[in-house]
Amino acid sequence: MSRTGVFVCHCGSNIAGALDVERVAAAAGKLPGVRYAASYKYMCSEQGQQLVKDAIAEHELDRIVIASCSPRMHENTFRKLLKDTPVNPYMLEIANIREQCAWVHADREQATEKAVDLVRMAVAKVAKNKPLHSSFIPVHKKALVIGAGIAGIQAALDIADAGYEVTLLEKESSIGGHMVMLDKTFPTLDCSACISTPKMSEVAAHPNITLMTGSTVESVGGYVGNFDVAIRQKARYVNHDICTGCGLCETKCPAKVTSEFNQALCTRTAVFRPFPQAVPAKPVIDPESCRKLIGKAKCGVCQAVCPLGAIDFEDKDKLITDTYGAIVVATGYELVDWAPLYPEYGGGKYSDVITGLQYERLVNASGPTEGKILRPSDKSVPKDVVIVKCVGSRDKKKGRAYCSRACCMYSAKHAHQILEKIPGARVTVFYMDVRTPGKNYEEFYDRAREDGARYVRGRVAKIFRENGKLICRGEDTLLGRGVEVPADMVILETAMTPAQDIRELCAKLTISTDEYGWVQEAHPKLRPVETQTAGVYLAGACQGPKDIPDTVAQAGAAAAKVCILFSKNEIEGSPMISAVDENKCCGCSACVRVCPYRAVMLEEIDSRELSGAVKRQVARVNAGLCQGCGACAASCRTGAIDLLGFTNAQILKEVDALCL
Amino acid sequence: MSDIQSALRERARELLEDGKVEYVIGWESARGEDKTRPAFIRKAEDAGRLVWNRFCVNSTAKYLLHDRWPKGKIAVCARGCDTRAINRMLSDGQIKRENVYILGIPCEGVENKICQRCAHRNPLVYDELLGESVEEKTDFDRFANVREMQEMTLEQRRKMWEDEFTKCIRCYACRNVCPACSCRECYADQYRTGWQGKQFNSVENRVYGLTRAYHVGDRCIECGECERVCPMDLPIMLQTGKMLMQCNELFGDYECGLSADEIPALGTYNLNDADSFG
Amino acid sequence: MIEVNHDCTCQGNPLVPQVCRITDIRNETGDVKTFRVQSLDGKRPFLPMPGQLGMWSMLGVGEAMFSITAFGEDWIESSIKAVGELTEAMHELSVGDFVGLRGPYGNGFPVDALKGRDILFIGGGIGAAPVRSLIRWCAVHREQYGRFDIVCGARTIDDVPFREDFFENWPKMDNTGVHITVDRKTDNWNGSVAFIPDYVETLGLTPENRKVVMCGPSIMIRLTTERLAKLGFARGDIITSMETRMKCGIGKCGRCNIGSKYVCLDGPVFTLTELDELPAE
Amino acid sequence: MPVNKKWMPKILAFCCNWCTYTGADLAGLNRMKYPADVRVLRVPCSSRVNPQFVLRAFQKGCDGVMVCGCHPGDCHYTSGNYYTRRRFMVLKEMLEFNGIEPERFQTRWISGSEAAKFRDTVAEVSELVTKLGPNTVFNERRAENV
Amino acid sequence: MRLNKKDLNKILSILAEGRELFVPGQVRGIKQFKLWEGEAPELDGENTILPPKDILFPKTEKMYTYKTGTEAEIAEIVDMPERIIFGLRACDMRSIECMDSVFIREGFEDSFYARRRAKSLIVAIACSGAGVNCFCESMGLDPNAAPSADIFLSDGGDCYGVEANTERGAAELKKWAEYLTEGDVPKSETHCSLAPAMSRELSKKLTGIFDDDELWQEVTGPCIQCGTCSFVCPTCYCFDINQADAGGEGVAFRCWDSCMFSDYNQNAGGHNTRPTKKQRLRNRYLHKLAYFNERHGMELCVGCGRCISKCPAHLDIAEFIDKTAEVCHD
Repeated sequence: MSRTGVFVCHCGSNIAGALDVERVAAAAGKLPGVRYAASYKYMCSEQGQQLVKDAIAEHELDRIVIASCSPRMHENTFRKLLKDTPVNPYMLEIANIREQCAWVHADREQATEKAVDLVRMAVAKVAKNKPLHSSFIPVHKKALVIGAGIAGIQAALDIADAGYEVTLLEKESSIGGHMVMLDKTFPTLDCSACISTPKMSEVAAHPNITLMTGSTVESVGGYVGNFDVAIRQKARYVNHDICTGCGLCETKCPAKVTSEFNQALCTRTAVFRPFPQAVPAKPVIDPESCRKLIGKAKCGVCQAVCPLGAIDFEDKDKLITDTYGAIVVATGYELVDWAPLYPEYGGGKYSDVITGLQYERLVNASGPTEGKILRPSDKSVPKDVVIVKCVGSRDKKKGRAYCSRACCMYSAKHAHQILEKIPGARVTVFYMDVRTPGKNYEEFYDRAREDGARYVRGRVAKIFRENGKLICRGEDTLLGRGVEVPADMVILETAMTPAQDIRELCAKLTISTDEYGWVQEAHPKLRPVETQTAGVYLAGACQGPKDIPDTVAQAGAAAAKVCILFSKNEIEGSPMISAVDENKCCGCSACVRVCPYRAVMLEEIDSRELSGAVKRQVARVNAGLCQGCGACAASCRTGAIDLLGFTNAQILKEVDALCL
Repeated sequence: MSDIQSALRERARELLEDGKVEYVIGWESARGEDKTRPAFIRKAEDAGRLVWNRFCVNSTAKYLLHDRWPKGKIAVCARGCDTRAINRMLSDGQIKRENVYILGIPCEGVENKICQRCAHRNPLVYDELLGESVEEKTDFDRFANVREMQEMTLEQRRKMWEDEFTKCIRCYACRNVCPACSCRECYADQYRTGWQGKQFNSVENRVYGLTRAYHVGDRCIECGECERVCPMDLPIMLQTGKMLMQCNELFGDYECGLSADEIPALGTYNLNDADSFG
Repeated sequence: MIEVNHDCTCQGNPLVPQVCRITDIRNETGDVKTFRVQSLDGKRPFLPMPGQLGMWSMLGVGEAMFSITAFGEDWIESSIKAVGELTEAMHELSVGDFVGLRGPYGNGFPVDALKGRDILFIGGGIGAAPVRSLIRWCAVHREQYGRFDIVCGARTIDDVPFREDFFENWPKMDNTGVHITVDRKTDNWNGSVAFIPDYVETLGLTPENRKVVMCGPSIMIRLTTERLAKLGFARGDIITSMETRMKCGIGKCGRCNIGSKYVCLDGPVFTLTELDELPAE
Repeated sequence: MPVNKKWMPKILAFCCNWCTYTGADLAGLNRMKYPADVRVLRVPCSSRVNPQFVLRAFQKGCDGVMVCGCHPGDCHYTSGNYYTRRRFMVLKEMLEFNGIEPERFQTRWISGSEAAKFRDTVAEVSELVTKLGPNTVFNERRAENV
Repeated sequence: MRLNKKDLNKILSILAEGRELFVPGQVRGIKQFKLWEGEAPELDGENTILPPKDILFPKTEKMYTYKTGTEAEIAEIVDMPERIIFGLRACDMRSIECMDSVFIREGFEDSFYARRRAKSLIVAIACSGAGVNCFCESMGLDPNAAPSADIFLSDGGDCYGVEANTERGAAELKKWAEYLTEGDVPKSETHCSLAPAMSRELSKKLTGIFDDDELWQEVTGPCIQCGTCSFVCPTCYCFDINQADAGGEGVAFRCWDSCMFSDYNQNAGGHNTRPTKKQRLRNRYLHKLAYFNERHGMELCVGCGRCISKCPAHLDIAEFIDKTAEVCHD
């Protein structure tokens, strides 16, 4: 018979006060297989733990039951205790006779009887425990950061500074994301380029960071510590090793196409750098607009002009595969395409109705208008400007109920900039609410109003052109009457949405998104930068609308998580994972389907059967991915796959013990 | 019936002669002409033993599981229900389609009470169809017996199942004949783990009856073999029928064995499943 | 017919075991333990003939048949290798625990037929246990038998059971050769490293007036028999003890039949000629 | 069972470690009181509970069985309770079909913070099962079976 | 002696005093031996589907209770009520002879069976209607006589011919005295519908064809390895021993087992001596028709035809006998 030791804890008077601990210990003593039963005032104390060690030595115990508080409290304490005794830490069961017995039952007799039952269940279960040993998974100390906006840059820098190799991927031809498009940043109004370009150059120069622009994730396999990632780098048609970035080709290129970076306010050439301070500071050729690549004309001017022959029209996409220990998703946000959603605001036919980002490009010194606020239609200086907030946000009818969080602040910034740069300008802001949750945010909002911005509480119902003016008809809910404000230019603060291809990326990483497409964090409060797939972290606006301070904070947190993972050469996987008995498994893949982590796969094995040696399919558990939920064990009809620590035999014995 | 039989014999002889199949599983007449028995024809000249008449009640599909890794192809004479059984075993990954050569037989129903409730007389999957497809039968309620059982009061049902399970002699014929029961080692044989006691009493029988209903319930192809073979005439199809009816009501119309890559109802989920949990 | 003595049962019912106390447990090898038991009143549960079996019952887990490898004034012993759930559960027992025991069962070795003959004892792994019961019997009646050659084979030297018998007691017996061979060499062994079939051939034993008593895994028996046949041994001179599944132990439950013979009643000891008559299962 | 004591039902509750078990602990921390005839069996996720465990509990003499887990969508393992929902929606019907009073088998979603809901559920189920009386349908305790 | 059929009910109530009387009757559509509750037993028509085996050799028989822990002890379960089996036919009577030979006469005496057998009185009856699958005559039985039964009733139209073959039978007849009248009844002449070519020589030759793989493959092909034939067969006596543990104490019991189950010959350590259905069914047929004969001098098949009517794969031992007889004699 197994040699079990039962220890009943008084927990001061918490347990002893509510039930008869001596009787529980006595009853435990008579159970089959129990060789030693005792009770003590504080089992989790130093003396309590010593009592266990002595009993193990004296009675050659091979398994332990502690009747005390909840296992969620001290299971690890007692497991660590067993580490330096001959008993395996997993030959331990805890009977919860405090939170679920002593504290919740007034009748002392019934509480004692229940405690005896709970101890009997624990003893019956521990009899079937087997020694378990942790499995160790090697960790490749190399991180992959997807998306090189401020979030990706910050995370990559932090990880690289910690001494680990980082590969930073960016879909566009330059890093910087949306932040580098902005002019000033709230609430301190320091210039966006001044705080982001140094970081961008630091990234380009950092020995540990491999920067790959124009690259996306093709496929992700493997598991935490060992992700096998295939990356597709789009053809650049410019050899960046030879090119010095002189820009001669850009001046000669005949093709003109709208510039995505400048929010279609101006055009760019086929061979281009999105903006002057781009990193890497070398141009690429856009295959959809280059006349030679489309095959419309022979062109090739840039190749002829280039002094170093860096142009190469035969360039092909490259597929690079590598193994990474951790992945940080920092794919950022995009602005909603407001035109089809808001026909009442002109649906995009008025060129003077622009988005916040388009305004940022107008007011930016390196923008198409070198910083002068000129309205796109006739390049004149707008005197009357209307700013409309919550365009697409907080509006279930338009499909997004959430608040995009940062627009209240940057609309105040826009108002302040217009009033400062255009003397005598009149700015009207239509708002639902103004949310200023950060440090110095409220003061910034007050300053905007002191500068003369007129805040009207109400939603704009219609924008239409009338004798040269854009009339914004809305309602002033505070005064309770309609209002019409004529404007030369209207700025719509549109909603943030996740990047378009976020759902496929999440599918590749086996992480989930919410109904809008924001990446699902492991736990909103306790694990905001982790996902439910071990080894995949997230930072910045991909997880939900947020402003730059929060984004940078999250980027640092994600980097810290990666560094924790990389601090050890191998990860100790919990041993309470599933295991397959191969001669019982018939390969019906019921378990493969129910596993939330895709940790169980069918594998072909050689097997000796009655009809000789054959190949057959059996389930195989990947120790790295399995989180020990047990869905597979319950789905397996023949009990071939079982969850160690909660095996079928253990639970059956526990159920039987309850009813004796 | 007889032209199908001659076609059957003809094709079986040809297949065996040019060695395309290792053996043909069909029926041959047993003692007395009102009884047939599954036949395993290995030599071409024995093809004459194959018969097809209304006494061919045994399911031929499950014998594929007795030879899971055959050297060559195995030909199977398959009626509608047999092809559903083959689909069942294919979905469960227990046989490979390339190991099976299916001789489809359109069936007007054989001497088996399940045939009044058969909605798939024509084979659903076949390599050859021996005869024109027959008109399907649709004028019946698939769950008539289950609904009628539900009219009874709780007490009546309890008494009825009490008596039925007392009769069961645990011969496991229902398990060994069911195409959905394809485990290498049945849970009932693993008494070391302690799922199922070896005692023969009404409680252990009830545990066996309910557990097996639960194991095959969401994959049952309603071929009626379990009720046909039960020596004690237990209404086993009531249990799996009730499971299927529940799957139908809760998860949308549900029938098994219609394709080779089905996912059982309890092996998957839908975000807006019915939820009467508290 | 089969003479039957079953004095170790509860009031004579052959299927109901008697409670016995474990007085000593010895670790023979990593996975083999020898259990010594005594009935509650301190006496020997039964007097077994060499090669007979006892049905050991671990209450609450199950029953299994093990050969009685030795017996003394007031105890009997069996060696149990941990292969299944029951044997593993028994390996968790400690001195002073209780087990159920009934027996003796089986026909035992033909001690009379072996009288006056030279005997070659071959024990493969745990197969050494039944052979040991015969060797101990022959040691007591040493004068009735000729020369002894004791061969024991195991995976490694650490897997050789009954070490004090093999290394101290039996080499001291007169006219006795003890030969140990292992499958795999380990540094604490510099003797013979060979499989039993090859090793037996090298001993140069002649078949005249010699009987072979061999127990162990069936492949070992098959291969060794071929070699012995090459050396001229008649199949009738080779005696073995069958290792099949036995449930009731009294020839009723039908489980251990080979043809019409029941291993637990007509066996487990058979000569190879007797086995040849049975259908080759 | 001493004859003078009122008969107390034996109820087994399979509780998922991340939500319901935490809720039960929380009920303890807040010193809430509830009847003492429920015994909690901890499982990592409600999807670990095999319907055969419920049958086993009824067979061995439990008078009531509960399966509790996280609310759909909150599962620590993301999709565990979706399987629980399907398995036990069907088992509830099967038990009733086989003549077992449906109130004996309860299923609840109780999150880690719903301590009050745990207490009320236990009280409610305990009262329901006490009204139903001992489980004799399936129970191995009957003389001829043991 | 003679007994008027009208008085049968009175005889039954005499038999049922203080004893358990089993008569053929319907239980939810299955004709089997059931406790007599005053109704008229179904003596005619086909034989019962379940044999009377369950009365002498129950499906689950508790052997002993045990306690583990410090004061471990084992206590045999001994109480056995008096029993009467009424309405047995010749084939079932022969099956009881076979079981007596196994459990009582050969080697150890199985106390459980012996006690039950000693406390059971058997009243056999002449076979009134051979089923479509009956062949007891070709197994050397006379359907119209049961020499080893305590009391034998032969059918004389409106009355039964009553004769006692054993002293216990005679002692019992004394209680029936008031209903018995003098005179005897001619032996009835029922015959079997099947006559497979079973003979003592075939029994000897059967072991000879043990290695004829092709024959065995064909014969055992359709078998689905269930336990139906074993559990409806009156003479299958294989059993398994197991323990129902309830936390440190419990009951050890023996229960029916079938050699057709895959785990029947499963040794510890994974080796199975008869892994394929061919080996298992061959062993079953040969045990019934040859091996048993070598040890007990009679076949272990009484020709009742129950396995033929209930086999899911429609296998037929009578056809097997004919086929092997044909193979053996040439």
